[in-house]
Amino acid sequence: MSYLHISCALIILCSIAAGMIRILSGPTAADRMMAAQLFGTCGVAILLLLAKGMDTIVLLDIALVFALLAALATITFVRRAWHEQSGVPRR
Amino acid sequence: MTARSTQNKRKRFDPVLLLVLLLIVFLTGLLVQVILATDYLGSGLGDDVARFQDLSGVESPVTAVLLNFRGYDTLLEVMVLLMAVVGVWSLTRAPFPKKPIEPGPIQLAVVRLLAPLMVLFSFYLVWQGSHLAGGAFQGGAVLGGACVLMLVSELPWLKNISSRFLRIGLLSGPLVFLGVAILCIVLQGTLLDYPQEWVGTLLLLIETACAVSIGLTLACLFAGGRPKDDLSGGRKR
Amino acid sequence: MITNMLYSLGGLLLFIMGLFALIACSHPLRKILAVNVMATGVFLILIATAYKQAGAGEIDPVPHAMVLTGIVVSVSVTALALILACRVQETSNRSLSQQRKNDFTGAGE
Amino acid sequence: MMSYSILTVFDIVLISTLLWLAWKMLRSEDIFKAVVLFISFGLLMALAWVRMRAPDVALAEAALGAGLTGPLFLSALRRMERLHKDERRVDIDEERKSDRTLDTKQKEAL
Repeated sequence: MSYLHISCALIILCSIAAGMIRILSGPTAADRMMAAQLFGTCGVAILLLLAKGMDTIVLLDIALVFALLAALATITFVRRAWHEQSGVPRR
Repeated sequence: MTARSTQNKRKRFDPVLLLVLLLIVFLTGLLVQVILATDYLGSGLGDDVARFQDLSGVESPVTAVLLNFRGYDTLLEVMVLLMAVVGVWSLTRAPFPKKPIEPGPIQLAVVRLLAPLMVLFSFYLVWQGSHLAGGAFQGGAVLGGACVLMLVSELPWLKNISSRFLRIGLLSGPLVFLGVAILCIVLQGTLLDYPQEWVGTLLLLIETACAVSIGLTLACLFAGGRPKDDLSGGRKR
Repeated sequence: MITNMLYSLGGLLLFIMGLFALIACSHPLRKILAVNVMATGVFLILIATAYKQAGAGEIDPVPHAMVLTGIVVSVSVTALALILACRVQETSNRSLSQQRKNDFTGAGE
Repeated sequence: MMSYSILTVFDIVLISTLLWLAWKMLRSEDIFKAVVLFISFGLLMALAWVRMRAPDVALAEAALGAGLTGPLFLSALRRMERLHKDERRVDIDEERKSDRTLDTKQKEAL
């Protein structure tokens, strides 16, 4: 186990905890979604650091899944917000 | 919780909520006792799994448990997923907008870049399930992610695909699994007792079929209703 | 041992929170979220019973397999519940608006 | 020993963040906020599974919890909002009830 990597991961985890404030207080929905997106990026960083720190190669795959699928929620959100603005006729 | 705000609005003490709170505190105390009394030895089956690992045909213990030692469990679970799709399809029709908004160039680029990568990675995960982390469920989930990415972009060609292919894909996992199970009964006399020389290949076959069907299941659940060209009722509007 | 205890207690608190929100909140989406939180708490307890430190031996794979199937099933159940909630709202909404219309025409006559 | 203690700190921070997230998710009045919190909750759960040395479960959670449930909830939310244009995202039934009674009272007055 590597002390340095795990403490770096801990710092990024604390930054996630700080980023929660943006989700909780973000004035618009887009702010909240962007904060969640930032969490995804931080999660990738933590996983890469833990993969080095805990000597587990499999964590790299999990980081790849995070990076691939993090965009999904944002894309869904963008399509949805766009629907609201462009005034699609509602039932 | 929201209960608090409603509580403040109505009266100071809602008796029902107070009762619920009391019961929950009681339950918490009970469960803390249980947790403190646990000795953290797992299920106690870890040694057995390690002993028969060589016979299972895969190197990863979790995959061995899922597909070999507790194979009937996974077989039924794949059926449960199919039942969820049946439930959703019987409830409502998929809400396709009348005038879909064309995806912009950036979104098309994202779909073009990400969707093939996701499909590739999902099959990599299925293959990797035999020796490291991964397997049918993880691969199927990533495949489902690729399908959801295409669905949410409302690609125009997506609606013109006949739902017959979708149905075949959805059924492939359960049918292959069930077929192998019945084959095992014929060959060995017991359900899901794989013949020893074929076990690795059979597990990979089952996993691939299940991953495809799980991915399509998740996509159908996201689409939220049965497809437009219903085989039962023809095209009604 | 400390780590197992810590994560089990976290799972327990998640379960309790979800249970209380399930009872106390009325919005269907929030109820579905609460059920998800409850399920996650149970999974956390299950995995925490099997955890061993690095170097302390092999981890029991049976709870892992159970939780894996549990996660997939809970996602599909969530999707089904969401569609059900949508349908409920659609039908109740329609009946409500019809009722309103009837009320209105009745009052007009 | 040093890395063991830092791992314990990591555990404590992770669990307390998880519990805080769950608490805020279940008591926030804005349902959209709750959904976004749920997405990040799934993400942190994946980290917890990694910490519990369960990479299989972490993979499944990363794909399903952090990746797919979010879009599921968001599309369901949109579908429900399309029906309820005016009662957008507010999770207070009291207000709805009072609105409805007010509406019917107004119509009766008409």
